[in-house]
Amino acid sequence: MYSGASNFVTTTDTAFAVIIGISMVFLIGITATMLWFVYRYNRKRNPVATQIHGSNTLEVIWTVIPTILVLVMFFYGWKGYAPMRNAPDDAMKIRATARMWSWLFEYENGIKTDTLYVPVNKAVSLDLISVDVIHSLYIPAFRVKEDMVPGKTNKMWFVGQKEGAYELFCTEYCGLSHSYMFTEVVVMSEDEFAAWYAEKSDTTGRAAAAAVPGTLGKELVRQNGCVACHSLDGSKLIGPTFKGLYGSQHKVMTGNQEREITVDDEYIVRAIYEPDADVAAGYIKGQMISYRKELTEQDVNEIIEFLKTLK
Amino acid sequence: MENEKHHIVPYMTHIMVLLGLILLTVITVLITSVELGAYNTAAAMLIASLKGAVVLLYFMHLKFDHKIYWVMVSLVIAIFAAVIVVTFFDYLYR
Amino acid sequence: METVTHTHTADAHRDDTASKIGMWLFIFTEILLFGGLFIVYSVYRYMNPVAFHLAHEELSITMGFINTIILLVSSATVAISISAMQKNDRKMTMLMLAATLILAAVFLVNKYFEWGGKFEHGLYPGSDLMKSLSNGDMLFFSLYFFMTGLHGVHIIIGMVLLAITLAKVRSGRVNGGSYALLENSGLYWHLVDLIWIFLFPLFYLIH
Amino acid sequence: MTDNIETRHEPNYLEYRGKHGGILGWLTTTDHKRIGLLYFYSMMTFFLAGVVMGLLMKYELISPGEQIMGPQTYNGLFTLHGLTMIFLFVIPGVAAVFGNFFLPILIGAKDVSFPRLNLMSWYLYIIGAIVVLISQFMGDGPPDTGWTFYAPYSLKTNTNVVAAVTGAFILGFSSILTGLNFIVTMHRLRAPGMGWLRMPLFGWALYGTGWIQLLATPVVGITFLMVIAERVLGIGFFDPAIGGDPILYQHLFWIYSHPAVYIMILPAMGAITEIIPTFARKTIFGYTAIVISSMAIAFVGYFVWGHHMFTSGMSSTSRWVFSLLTFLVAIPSAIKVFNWTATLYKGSINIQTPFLWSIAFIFVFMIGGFSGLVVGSLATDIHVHDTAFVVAHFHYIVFGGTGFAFFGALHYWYPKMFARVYNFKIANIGLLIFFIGFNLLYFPMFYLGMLGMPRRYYDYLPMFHSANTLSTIGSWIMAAGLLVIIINLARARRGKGKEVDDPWDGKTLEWQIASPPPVENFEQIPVVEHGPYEY
Ligand code: HEA
Ligand code: HEA
Ligand code: HEC
Ligand code: CUA
Ligand SMILES: [Cu+2]
Repeated sequence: MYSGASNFVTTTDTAFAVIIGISMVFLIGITATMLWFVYRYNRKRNPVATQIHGSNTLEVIWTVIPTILVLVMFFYGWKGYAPMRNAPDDAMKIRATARMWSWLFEYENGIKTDTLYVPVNKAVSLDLISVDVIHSLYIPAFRVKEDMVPGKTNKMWFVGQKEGAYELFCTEYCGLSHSYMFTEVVVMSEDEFAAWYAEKSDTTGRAAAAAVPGTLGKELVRQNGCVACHSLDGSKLIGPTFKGLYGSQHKVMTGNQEREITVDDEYIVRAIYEPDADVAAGYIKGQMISYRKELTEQDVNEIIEFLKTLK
Repeated sequence: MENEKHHIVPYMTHIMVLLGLILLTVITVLITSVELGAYNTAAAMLIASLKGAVVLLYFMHLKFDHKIYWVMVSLVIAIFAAVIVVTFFDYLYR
Repeated sequence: METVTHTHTADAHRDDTASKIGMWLFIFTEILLFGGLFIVYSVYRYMNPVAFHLAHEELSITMGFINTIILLVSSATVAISISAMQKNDRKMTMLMLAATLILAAVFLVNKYFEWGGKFEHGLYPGSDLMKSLSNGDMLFFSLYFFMTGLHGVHIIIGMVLLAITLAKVRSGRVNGGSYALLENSGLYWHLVDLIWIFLFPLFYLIH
Repeated sequence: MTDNIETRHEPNYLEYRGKHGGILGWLTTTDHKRIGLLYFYSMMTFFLAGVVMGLLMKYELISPGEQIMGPQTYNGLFTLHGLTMIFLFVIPGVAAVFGNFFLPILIGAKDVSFPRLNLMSWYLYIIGAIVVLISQFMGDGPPDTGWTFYAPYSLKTNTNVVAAVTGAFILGFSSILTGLNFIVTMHRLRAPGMGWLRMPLFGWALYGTGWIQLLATPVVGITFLMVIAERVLGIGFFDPAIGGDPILYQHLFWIYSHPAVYIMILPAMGAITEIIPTFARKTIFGYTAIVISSMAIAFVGYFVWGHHMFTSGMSSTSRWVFSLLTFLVAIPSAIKVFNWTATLYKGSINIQTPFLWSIAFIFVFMIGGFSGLVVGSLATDIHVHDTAFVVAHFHYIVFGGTGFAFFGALHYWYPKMFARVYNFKIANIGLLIFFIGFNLLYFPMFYLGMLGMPRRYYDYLPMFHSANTLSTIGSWIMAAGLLVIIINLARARRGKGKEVDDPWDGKTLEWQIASPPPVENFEQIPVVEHGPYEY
């Protein structure tokens, strides 16, 4: 409590303290009263009960006082929540995309990562997008959470106030690997962040990496969460393993027809852009969502290069 | 209520009510062809509610039955209306 | 409320008031069953006003109007049949019930042609045309088929109820002294009418 | 009340032979008492199945990584566990078992208004349950959506959602018909002299419940039909890819499912309200206040559903409106707690097993309720929504509330229902173990939720390890307690006379007749001259 990791921690934790505090008073008070009555007015100690039918005064008192108290609770809850709705105008904008079961964060200049890096003491505003089912972005240390609903852009903002790495969970049930859909928020000092940002934006490093076939593809596969469904070591997950995929032959369902294909460049492009067109035998249609928006043809080529390396 | 005397509604009342309902239907159709902006929908729903009320009161005998039925029907409709209103707190202010 | 209870009637095997209250309560659940759909409808119409307006032009006001009148008349005939029964006029009761059943059948035939027309154009749930529609249109027709379909199912249930009643009036088991079944089937039938009163402007008369 | 103590020569409902004897006699019965027992046995079966699923889940969560099952199994398990517990256990719950058995007796009637409809409700319940079970074995495997069936996941998953949803739909109908039956019964069949304000409070609770069942259940019924239509016919309602709004699904689902939590708790509160005066040997404190609070819960409960959707992307306006209304719905519950406590004041308290269950109920219900306030407030719910905190909240209030009241009522009415006496000492020991296990099982989940552990997690980070282990151990202790309780009840010995007819000196009508009750309940319909709890 009160870790101060984000600007919302104090207000939220105050609301917790108020509600739990009032509740504790009542819980202990009522339990103690009850036990006292049970002891004091036990059959042995009080053989004859006094019949009391009620008291309007008491009814009014114990209606009005709790009403006031819950209004106080409501107020603290609302006060902690209200600022969460409106991000300041100068907030740094990041697009957060969720899919089964990975995260992708895009910065304004197009940098993409699967871990959220943010500078300390700077307002960050996230556009929350989902491409398949509902997910929910939750950073416990920051006390923020908002669902990512397909077809709708929700928003969230916060100021990371302490450097460090914090867990980021998906808290809306989204299928098989829901519990593995987590990543981290890394809050960095301004300098660190600037350096990281510059390094990421620097395309020369990228060019160098491209010299070794598959490096970029590997990065893309990791970043886009392919590995959530496709293993690299031959084990069967939701989708077929990538190991030995390139060049292999197997059956697919095209529409209602089964046919035999060889996995070549063309097939892979199709598999990534129109996953439902050919469905690998033994796997389920509709699980993989098209990456047409996320991956350029260039990217797909890099991925193919990478797949070739997985013998 | 055990010996609730049964009010027998004359045939003529039913026929007059029917004519009234048909008239209201014609009016709704006509109103749609007039340009009233947002009021078109409001008018259509208002007339529909009026028709509904007439059916409830006369055809379904609410007017003549024990008033407990009337109370129950009104409560149900009120709750349903309130649910719609509360739902729209979301959609109106998104 | 006090007056609703009266002398104890546990072993009286007939408690008409109980079945009437029961019928009303059941009608309430039916109202809320459709109520859920009305919520969906109003939300989507609010979100897609233009699409709903355009899509509704596919529907024929004349058809809807005729069906509305049919249902209104059938409601009146049921109401009259109850009055007739109270006056112990069995013939009139049967006549009016038969008229209601015929009107209901006509309603269904109309509906059949209306839906049939859509189906011929390739517009039916799950069709390729349906899938290719824009979002708002898709919602409109989904709701149209679902709501009028569900209403149709209620028409059929109502017809079954009325037919049973008619048979019992004929055999004399429903008579001037005991006509709870007639009253209750009548209530159900009015409910079916009541729902249509709202469906009509919502689907056919969008402005 | 009128002294028409039993008539021994009349056959009781257990030995009565109508047209059919044996099993068939039970399956074709229209006797409300037998139907109550039919519900009781089927419900206990489902409950124990649900409990085993809970234990398996807890075992899986004992430490990070895979223990005994894969994620798909776990996901299917919590879905089935939720479905079973909610739709097959707590929603019919106290109302279907004890309501059926005792409502007519409490109001001095021979049966409910529509006995055959009553039997039909039970059949619908069983059919619904079977369809839900079928979903586990047919199609492409057990549904894995959670009991909430949120779109669009429920539209996309390849598991057998349609069957599960159909089952839930049928169960809804069963629930509606039970509610309808009870309402009419209370309108029509109260004994002469029993005005509305002389009706036992259990009746009032069932009256409120009945109205919720009638008005809320159809909404989820139609929603489920839409999900089926969308999956089977491919027409669009909730899939955003074709214009639908997944949040609207959530609205519709919770328009039912929030009031549904009051379907679960109101009869439970009603049962507690019967038990407390009997053991305090004192009239209930604030009869009218309790009546009003029951109706207020039923009424306000319709308008707070949005508190399940605070993070869904609903408008800010509805978020605060729903939060405010949520706080208001807590007040009637508070009134009840205060009145129960006040009833003990200057009583002459007879500490027996059912009473101890009631005290335990009030305690865990308060914890559940107070955690409800935490999740009802905006800022705090943003933090704990969809975490273990919520799981703790609803187990405290659903299991702690309804479950405890169910067992309390069972111990209270057991002698009346079966004319058997159980061992009080063992029953109390069972309760103690159960109570300790319960708190050890669920309390750590509050902590886990505050730390940020999401719910419906098959696996978790090491930081959540120790509390989870503690919780798993709690589940074993609790299981031991339940075992003691059940075995003790099953081994109860046959009792006679006062020992089973009126073991607690109760004043309501069920204690005026023989145990087990005769087929017709009352040879002569009693005439009621005063309120239900006159000592
Ligand atoms: C029996 C069932 C039951 C009952 C009675 C309640 C009662 C309440 N519930 Fe609970 N709830 C559930 C079952 C129930 N709930 C379930 C199953 C879920 C999860 C569904 C899912 O997602 O799967 C849930 C989830 C849930 C949420 C959503 C959480 C989330 O997903 O983020 C919320 C939010 O507001 C909430 C609030 C409340 C409140 C305010 C009450 C109130 O009615 C409680 C009132 C009681 C008290 C307050 C205690 C007694 C009072 C006193 C001792 C007097 C002193 C009081 C004051 C000072 C106020 N509940
Ligand atoms: C009445 C409702 C009810 C009840 C009683 C329970 C009871 C239990 N639940 Fe329940 N639970 C729900 C309703 C309920 N649950 C709901 C609605 C959900 C949400 C589902 C969703 O997310 O969709 C849920 C989810 C849920 C989860 C969260 C899943 C997740 O989010 O990852 C967990 C985790 O541990 C859990 C555990 C348990 C346990 C251990 C029990 C305990 O009952 C177990 C304790 C054990 C015993 C009490 C006794 C065992 C006894 C025996 C084995 C003896 C047998 C004897 C004879 C046959 C004679 N439940
Ligand atoms: C949500 C899970 C999921 C994710 C994420 C995912 N896939 Fe898939 N993928 C599948 C499934 C299931 C199949 C098999 C069914 C099919 O062909 O559509 C599949 C099939 C494929 C195939 C065809 C394999 C074959 O043997 O026919 C390729 C190639 C592929 N995916 C590449 C990718 C790439 C590249 C990414 C990331 C950019 C990715 N996938 C992300 C689930 C996923
Ligand atoms: Cu994504 Cu859970
Ligand atoms: Cu709720």
